[in-house]
Amino acid sequence: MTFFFQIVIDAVSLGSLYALTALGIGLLFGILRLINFAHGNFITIGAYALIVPSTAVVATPFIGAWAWFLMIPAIIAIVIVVALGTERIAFRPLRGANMSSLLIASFAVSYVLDHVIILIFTGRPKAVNVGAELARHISFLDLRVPAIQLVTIAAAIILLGGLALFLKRTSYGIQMRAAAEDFDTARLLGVRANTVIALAFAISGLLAAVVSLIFITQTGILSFRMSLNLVIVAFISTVIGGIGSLVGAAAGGFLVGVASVVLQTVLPDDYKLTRDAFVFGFVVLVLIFRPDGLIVTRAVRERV
Amino acid sequence: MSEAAQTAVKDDTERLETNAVSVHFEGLAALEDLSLSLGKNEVFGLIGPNGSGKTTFVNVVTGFQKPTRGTVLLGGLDVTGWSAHRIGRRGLARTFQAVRLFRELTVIENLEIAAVGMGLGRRQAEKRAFEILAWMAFAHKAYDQADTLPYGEERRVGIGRALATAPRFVLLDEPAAGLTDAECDELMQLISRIPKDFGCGVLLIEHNMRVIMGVCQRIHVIESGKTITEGTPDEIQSNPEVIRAYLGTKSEKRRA
Amino acid sequence: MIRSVLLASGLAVALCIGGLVATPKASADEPIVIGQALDFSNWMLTYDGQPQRGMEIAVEDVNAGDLIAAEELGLTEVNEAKGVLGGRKLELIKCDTKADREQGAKCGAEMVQGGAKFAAFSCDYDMGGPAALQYAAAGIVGVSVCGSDPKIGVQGIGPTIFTMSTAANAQGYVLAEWAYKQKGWRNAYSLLDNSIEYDKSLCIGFDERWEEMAGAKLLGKDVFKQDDPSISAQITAYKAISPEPDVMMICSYIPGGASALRQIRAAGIETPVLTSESFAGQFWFDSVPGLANYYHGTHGNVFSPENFTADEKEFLDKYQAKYGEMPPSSHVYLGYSMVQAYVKALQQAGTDEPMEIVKAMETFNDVALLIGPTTWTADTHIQNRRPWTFFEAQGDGKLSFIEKFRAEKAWDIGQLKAWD
Amino acid sequence: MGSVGPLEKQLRRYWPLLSLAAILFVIVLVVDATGDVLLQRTVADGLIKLIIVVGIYVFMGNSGVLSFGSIVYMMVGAYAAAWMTLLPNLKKFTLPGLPDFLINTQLDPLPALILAGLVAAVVALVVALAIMRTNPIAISIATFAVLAGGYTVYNNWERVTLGTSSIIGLPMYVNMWICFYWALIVMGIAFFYQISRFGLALRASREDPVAAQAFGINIYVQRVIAFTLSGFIVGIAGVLHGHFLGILTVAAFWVPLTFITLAMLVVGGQNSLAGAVVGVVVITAATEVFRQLEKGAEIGSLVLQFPLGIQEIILGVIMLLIMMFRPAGIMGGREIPWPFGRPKPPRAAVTESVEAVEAAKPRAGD
Repeated sequence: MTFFFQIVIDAVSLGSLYALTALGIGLLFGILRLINFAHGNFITIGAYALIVPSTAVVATPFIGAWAWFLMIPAIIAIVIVVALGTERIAFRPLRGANMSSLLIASFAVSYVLDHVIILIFTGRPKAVNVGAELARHISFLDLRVPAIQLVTIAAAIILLGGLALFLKRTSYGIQMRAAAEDFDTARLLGVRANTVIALAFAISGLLAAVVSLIFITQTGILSFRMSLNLVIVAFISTVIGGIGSLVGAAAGGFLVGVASVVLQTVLPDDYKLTRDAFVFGFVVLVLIFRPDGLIVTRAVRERV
Repeated sequence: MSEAAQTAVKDDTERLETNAVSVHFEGLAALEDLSLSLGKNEVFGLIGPNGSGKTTFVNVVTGFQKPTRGTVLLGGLDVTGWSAHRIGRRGLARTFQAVRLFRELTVIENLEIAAVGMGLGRRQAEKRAFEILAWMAFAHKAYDQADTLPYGEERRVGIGRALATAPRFVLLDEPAAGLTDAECDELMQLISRIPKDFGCGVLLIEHNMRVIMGVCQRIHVIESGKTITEGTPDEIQSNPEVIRAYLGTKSEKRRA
Repeated sequence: MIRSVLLASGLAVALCIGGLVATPKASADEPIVIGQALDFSNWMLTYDGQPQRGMEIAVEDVNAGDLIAAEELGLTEVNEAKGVLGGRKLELIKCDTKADREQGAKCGAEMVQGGAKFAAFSCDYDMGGPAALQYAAAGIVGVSVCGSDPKIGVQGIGPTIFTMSTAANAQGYVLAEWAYKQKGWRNAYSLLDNSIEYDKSLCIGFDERWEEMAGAKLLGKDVFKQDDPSISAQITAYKAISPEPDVMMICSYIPGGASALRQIRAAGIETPVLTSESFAGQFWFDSVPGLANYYHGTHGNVFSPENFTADEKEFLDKYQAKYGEMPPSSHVYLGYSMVQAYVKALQQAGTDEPMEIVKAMETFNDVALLIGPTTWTADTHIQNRRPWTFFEAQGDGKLSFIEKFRAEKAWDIGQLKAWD
Repeated sequence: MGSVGPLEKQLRRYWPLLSLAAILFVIVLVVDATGDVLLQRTVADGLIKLIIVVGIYVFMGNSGVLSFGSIVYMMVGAYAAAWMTLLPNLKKFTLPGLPDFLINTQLDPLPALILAGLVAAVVALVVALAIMRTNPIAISIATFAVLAGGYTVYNNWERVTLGTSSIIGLPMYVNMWICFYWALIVMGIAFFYQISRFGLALRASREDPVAAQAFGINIYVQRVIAFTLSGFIVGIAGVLHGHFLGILTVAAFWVPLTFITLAMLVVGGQNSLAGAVVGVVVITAATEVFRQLEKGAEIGSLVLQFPLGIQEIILGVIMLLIMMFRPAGIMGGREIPWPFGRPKPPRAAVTESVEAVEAAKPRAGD
């Protein structure tokens, strides 16, 4: 029984991490049809901001050495600035371009940011110890759970809840929802595109920063390729959940995370290696039988 | 006279019919028991105020919308619920309100595609496309890209594209919308020649009363998804119900 | 439009001109060229970077008549002549593979074209392979700076291909024997990061040797992937194993390995952990604060100054003088040793003809290079029993030297004979 | 006006293909004349990328549906060819999971290449039959999910692919000229497909799916055809890749290659064959020039040298700039135009057209 609950918590926390990442990607995908591969770089940059820029082999903590109440806002601020910067410099001039141009642009941005990281920090992984207390396990009942897992779940609940409130209650939130469902109509109805899009980038930056901090607390190591896999999974999740649906993106991320942990646990040893093939196979099935994702919005329906 | 027109079979027995077609959206009736029938040698008008269900009817007939009840017969064959491309191949061609040309392709390619869709090879399709362009005096713009054409010419290409399929029936969805009077005249000229030259019945959905009255042999009037009446232009123009429902309130539409 | 075509053709022409490089011709007075088709800028730098620096220092030493261990290697005349084969200088040519296979092949060809008859290629088999195939096709000697896949070499790529490193399976053997004999552990568990071949071979070697030894049991094994953000499911499964294993063998590399270890320790699992060379030193120790019960076997010692041999000390002084820091991993010795081996083979063969060099290298039997005793034979171009250096970390944030240990049983490369 | 001879008509029809072939031929010829082995490798590598990109273009360019997963068919083709060309003895021990008939046969390069392309095509066909019914966005993502799934399977299918290890021992017969011939063949296939009624129908569905359906085009079938053809071409690129490098690793067929090839297509302009070719030429040339600069290039008395690693940054920025200033790519969706004026419709059609206008006039007053 304990084992079972342990697995549930493992699954929920990985699901939460994916959900937070998927939300950041889903937000922009819904509004702009932008598959933002640079989202991974936002996460990476948030993590690298913790150490002093240098090519030295052993990293020296920088922001990572600050007290948490300074460190967290600082990382969030840096990532938001980076996210807004890419929007202003790279994506705004491409407003209205088709999906493949946007994709390639995001690839180019990601490629450039990757190599800026390499140029400053080298391609060598670097260690940084942040939130070691959180990485430790805490016990309750018979369970021993890493505090970071609980933090991840809590962060997901708070951010999802906060975002939901923001989208429901505030005027910007309503505009953003309208834009995610049908951007052209929303513009006709007077939604200010630049503001809404910048805001969406800022929120995705915020989400990336949180993921970055959780990720680095969990792994303690930086590398310029650290978030590629995360972004791929999150992107797929967005699609499973339903394009343009933010709840769907979060739900999709959650589902993939849970599926990964469950498969890792139940598959026989010989098949564990192909765990991801099962996950992706499942994705294809969802796409075939529910091409609009699990939660359908108006955004995907074709109008005659 | 073009070859296509000469070889067209003038078989008057083939008809395009709808029998008691109804479409309900979430309990609301967009169309209610609509029945009409047209032959291959006539231009048949369908009119009605905005929101009267014309677009829904077009979608049903062309296979973009399944009717809740009722059947669509094309040359005696029940095509109800067929997919759009099958109905297209069966001989019902159409134009669109929004024209919907293949914008990055040339005029001739737009027409060729229609012919190719009917199963013709590229060369035959090209030949037919040029015949149609010649028929509508547009061959000089064959190699222009579709999105460079002025609006009136776009509509003309739209009709040419429909005719390139060698259809039994062609459905023209508001072809005169946004045209100048001079362009309307050319259009009427073109439409009225279709049944004779192609042996192809025309179902004309239009707001412009001058066009409708000028080219249709018979006219069917609907309001709120239901039939009001059907008759010749003269009968329609003098029908008090039509005048109340349509002509009276929409008289500003008569741009003549 | 036309502009675009012109632009394209212009670039193409620029490309042609850019590619026109003079081909140097070798003669008796000209330097002997050594090629380096390595990653100088991308993620493989973690492994290629140190051997690359080791080679630089070795080449400088040869040209300055200051080669380490010249006497033991029988190369005093090289130092006297300040060059090889009676005074010919060594010269390095480089090409950045950027951890890209096509670029790797191109770099391999570039080394051949640049006149190298002896050239280094990347650590990893799949990354280094394309360059090595170019060397093999051109019939020049190619040596992997630290590739540990036994298919590098005669059995895989070709008769002129060698590696400086120890076969991954043999590393598994020596780790298993050390854990069994020196630490007295009997119950083991192995955790495999299945994303690269090295780690698979390492764990296969470890598991195989472990289960051969009397009383040793493998209580469980599991897999994870290098870029899994969390291995909590594996940790949960591990905790269910009873009794708790004496040692946990982790076959992975940095960064994923460090991340796994951080999560394992954070979960309160204090089982001794054993790792091999791919954990590449201690630069990542910040990832696992207070790391203890950590045992690491690798090529040599760059971490414990009090245990340096005279040769190691001499080398590290030179390294520090040149680069202003200490090398982060003992892979640096592999690079130096590669040049030592080449120089010895050159002197032995009396020529730089590749096939003669190969023959000379195949006579090496426990030749005391900086990295340790090195043996190559006609059908084994990789080490299968070189002594392994063991370290431990006990919460003090650094690796402390324990001992050098040589496995009793050599891993049998004969399993791969079928490749011929 | 002047009469249009049949030869000119044919030339004009095939001009988009002929002009591209000529450009490539000139490049290959010049590079061959330099005798520079490295440059020839660069060009051969570029030509293999060109085959991939043309393959992706066949589906993506004509259908307008973003294809994320084409590289998986390259992998399938590459491995299929390896199974057919390796020495039977080698296969028996290293790839014991292969069926006996594959272990025991060793084909010549050419039949192996074509068969491997067909294998890739069949896999693409099966995938296409499954996924092409849904909407374009779902299709794009599904293609990617197939890539990710296939990648995982090949990475772990030890007995057949050697898993994460590399297959070696492939005959290395591929050189620049062979790549060039195949590039020509593949461009020809792409071009003839594009002007065929199938290509035309698919392009119509790209422009307006609703209208295309109304004109009898079964978009599903057309997409399946193009995707299968695309799989065949990309599969051939895989075969050439394997036999060019002499070594096969699953890890090569992943996101980085997907991205660079997609980038080449989109930068060149995804809606035309010329775009596909120009994209490859421009990015390959730029990469090579920067690589030379990274090594240090003397321009007069000036020595230009990039710091290590900066070439990627510049390349990324150039790609972004092209996307910004030419969102439809360098070629903007056009083929290389016939340099001697616009095409003219058949004289008969124009004459008839004039007659039709005349005939219409008296009746205009009705």
